Amino acid sequence: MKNEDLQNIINGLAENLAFSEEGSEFLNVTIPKEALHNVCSQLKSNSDLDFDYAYCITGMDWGEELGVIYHLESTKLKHKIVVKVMTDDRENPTLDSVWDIWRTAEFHELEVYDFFGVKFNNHPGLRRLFLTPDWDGWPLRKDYVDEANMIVK
Amino acid sequence: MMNIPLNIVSTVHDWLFSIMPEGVATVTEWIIVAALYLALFAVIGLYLVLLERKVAAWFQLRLGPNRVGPWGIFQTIADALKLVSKEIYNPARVDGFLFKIAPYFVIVGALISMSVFPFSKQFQAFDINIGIFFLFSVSSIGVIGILLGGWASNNKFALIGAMRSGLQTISYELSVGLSLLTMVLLAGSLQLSEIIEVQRTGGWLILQGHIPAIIAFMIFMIAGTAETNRAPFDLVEAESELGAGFHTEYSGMQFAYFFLAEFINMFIISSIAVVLFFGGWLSPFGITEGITWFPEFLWFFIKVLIIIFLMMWFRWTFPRLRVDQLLTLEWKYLLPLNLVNLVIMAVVIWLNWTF
Amino acid sequence: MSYFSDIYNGIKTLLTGMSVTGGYFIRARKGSITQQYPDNRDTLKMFDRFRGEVVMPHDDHNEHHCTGCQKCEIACPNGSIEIVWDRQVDPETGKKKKMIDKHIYHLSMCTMCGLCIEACPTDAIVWAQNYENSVYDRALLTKVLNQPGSKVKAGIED
Amino acid sequence: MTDQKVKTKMKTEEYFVNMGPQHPAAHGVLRLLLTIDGEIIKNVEPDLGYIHRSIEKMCERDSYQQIVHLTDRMDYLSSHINNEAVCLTVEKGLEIEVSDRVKVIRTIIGELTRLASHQLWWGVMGMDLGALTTYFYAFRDRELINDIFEETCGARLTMNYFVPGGLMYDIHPNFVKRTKEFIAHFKTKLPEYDRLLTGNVIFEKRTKGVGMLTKEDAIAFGATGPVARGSGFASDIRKKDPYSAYDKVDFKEALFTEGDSYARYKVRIMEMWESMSIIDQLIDNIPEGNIKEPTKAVIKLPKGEFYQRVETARGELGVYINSTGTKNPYRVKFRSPGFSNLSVLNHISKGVKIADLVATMASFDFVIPDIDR
Repeated sequence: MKNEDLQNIINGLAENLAFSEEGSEFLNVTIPKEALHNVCSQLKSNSDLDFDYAYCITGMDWGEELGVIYHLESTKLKHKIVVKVMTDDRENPTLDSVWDIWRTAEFHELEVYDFFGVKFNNHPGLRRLFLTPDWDGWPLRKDYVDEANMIVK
Repeated sequence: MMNIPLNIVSTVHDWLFSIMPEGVATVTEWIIVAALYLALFAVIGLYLVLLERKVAAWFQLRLGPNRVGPWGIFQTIADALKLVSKEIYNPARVDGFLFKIAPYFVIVGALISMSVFPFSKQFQAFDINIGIFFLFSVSSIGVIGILLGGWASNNKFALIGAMRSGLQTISYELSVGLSLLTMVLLAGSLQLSEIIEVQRTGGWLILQGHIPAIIAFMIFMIAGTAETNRAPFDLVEAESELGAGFHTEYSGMQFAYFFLAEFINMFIISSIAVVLFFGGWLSPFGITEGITWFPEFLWFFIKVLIIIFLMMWFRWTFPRLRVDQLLTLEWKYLLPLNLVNLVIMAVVIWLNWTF
Repeated sequence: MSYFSDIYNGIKTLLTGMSVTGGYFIRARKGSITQQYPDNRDTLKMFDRFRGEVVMPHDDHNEHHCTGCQKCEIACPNGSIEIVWDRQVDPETGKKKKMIDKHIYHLSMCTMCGLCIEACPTDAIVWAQNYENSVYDRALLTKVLNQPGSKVKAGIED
Repeated sequence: MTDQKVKTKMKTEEYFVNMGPQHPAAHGVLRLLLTIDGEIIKNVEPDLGYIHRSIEKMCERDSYQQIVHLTDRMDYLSSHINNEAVCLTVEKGLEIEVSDRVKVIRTIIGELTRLASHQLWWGVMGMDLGALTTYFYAFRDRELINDIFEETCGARLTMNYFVPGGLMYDIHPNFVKRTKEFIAHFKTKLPEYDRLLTGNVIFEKRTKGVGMLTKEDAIAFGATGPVARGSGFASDIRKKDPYSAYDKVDFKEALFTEGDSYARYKVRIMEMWESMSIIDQLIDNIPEGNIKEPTKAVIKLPKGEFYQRVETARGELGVYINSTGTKNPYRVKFRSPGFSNLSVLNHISKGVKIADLVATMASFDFVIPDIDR
């Protein structure tokens, strides 16, 4: 389905969603942090959107805000969109988890928590997946400094 | 009655009795025989290991050991020396006494049952008239050793391996026993040398008993491989699931005992098959009956090696069975087949359709 | 009934499996693919593009092509090339010119990616095909590629 | 007092076992904390990070050519396809169109890598289930592919041969001859694989009905590749949005619906046949053309986000590059197939025996650096 009619269907789901297409070949939807969970569940349940396959969930540090980028695809209707959500509180960033909508999010959100420190509420088992439990700091943040193993050329 | 070949026996026998009082002489004679069997046991064990590694290599496009000695003959001797010199390490929270005792159970079980086999007319240490029954009962001592080893080494994987081995051996002893029973029915006696006498005139038992004997042989081979924890049934030390199973924590000579005992068990299972199905040391169709210089025990070893090759062939071709499939194979397939086969054999003998 | 049929085709599949390994056992004499490495050392020849180790070829006048432009050092992902250069007076033109002093190559850190050889404008460094690079002392892995007393071939400009 | 004594019947406790980083069935340094009751598994909790090199952090300080060489070390069994993924993303960013020759060569080498990876999987699957001979037959055939790669790219495992804009250097003169010889050889050997393992009744009993994965779970957990195609989820990127020369080749997508380990096994065996037919269609007429489009020494992607999906031997590898126009990318994310496939493991192996878990993991074909990155 073309990006335009995708856009006006999604526009109806919640207010102040920002749409943009520059710099990426998919339709980007930026969702305010509070409306994330219900928009995403509608993205999946709505019959003519039917995004049932979240194929890539990326943690992102845009300088001041931290956030998550969801690449979603519908296996039946064969269209894709990119959902972005941001939070500008860097000390205790929390977003609500979407693992009950797409089960793959459970592991990917653990990875985002491990590297960016974004906590996900009502996530089944939020823990450090890759790094040792007593690792301090969030490695993939831009302001992470570690003289020992970071060779900055 | 111990009958050992070659005329040196009587000279040694008289010499002993002449210089020592009655009781002491017989005891020294036993010790000599025991030492002879221990040496035979060690040599057979070592060279079976080498044979297994060579045969495995030929199956798998490889060369097998060829660096120690020509064609790798001294490879297993080098292994044995290495294992002897290795430190026997007992891990911390291990049940000390049981941990040390376990390997000896396995070795003793294997060694005792070696004594009953008729390698040739005179070369049989212990010709008792309940031969098969004795063999059958001694073979269950090994399981206690494995269970003790698994439990005492205080390692979760070893415990699971030991439990599996207990399960497996107990259920497969049933079909080993029953298939042996079918053949004993045909042979008429439990004494091993008697069984061979029967086969001297009427030809090999597997030919005499035609169809039921062949079925009994197939069941015996399957159950025999399961008895020695080998081939498709090697759940006990399944590399990809339990690491090294019950002998994970053992090292040095203790590991060598477990390792050697497995090969000796294989030798025992194939020699029972040879005695009961293929006429022990009798030459096939009596071709070397007349020639006196041809050593009879050579036939015994040729037949045993053929059966051992068959068991090795199983090992390097089939994947492993799961625990519950192992039990369904035994209780739902082998056992009923065995019982039906027993009845068929009885009917065949009753109507004496045997050849 | 199905009881006997699945015993029958069970045994049939087991026998086909054994026939495959049996076939290999019979042809074992010529079928083995083991390379007896220490014995066949002299006959073992690597392919001509094999990436063994980075070396700097020198012609018979002990001259090489490296002008010290550091393009390879920049291209290397894990810093296994260090160029030590200094300014010397060029005999012909009399001007100050950048001359290569030492081209240090850490074989221990090199991941054989080939980006340095691709980035070199004067083809000064190429792949050597040796495959026995293991040493007992880590210091031996830090090599200086340009031989002592060698200088740039005339006419090579970066 | 007596009925109290009756009530305390035998109580079995669950205990923890480490199918730990050092375990033969782990194919690398994957640690699974198993909660076991006797032999039945209650819960499988993976503990990752033993081979985590944070490739994504390294990419943020590397140039675009240097990122390509890092992806060799991710899924080392499909290293060419990983390199191709990053090259395609960078080419999409620079809007470069590579020549047909490069596209065909990339497809042929990609399919050869897939064959090599499936061969190793087949050997190791047999070994995991107890048949040790399959390993040696699989490696004999895999060596022929390694020789082809060694002759053309110079390395056997971590080949850094694809660069953004084309190939590092042209294929070796007897690349075509060697590939044809290999295809002829392997066409006689693949039926042997079937005779040795596929038909075997013990193998069928060990894999049929083991590790059942439904299509909805596959989509929900994001499982891709042969794991998903075993349960009917048509996730083949070569069909969904074809890249390189996949649109010019016709091949069937290996799709089965049973969803057990045996279905995943059949998917990979059929994929080996399909890869060989793809190579057959392309090997004879490799078009002429220049092998490297001119690119600046220091590649700078324009500002924006670029995403490219590629079908590796294990599933869908996605490369997401967010660039702000400088010579290093602002953020690189590799969507690795193994990571999502691992998340399914816990869901489908509840109440299953250890031997079944090993059979399921063998059919999942994990490569741990691909999971840990």
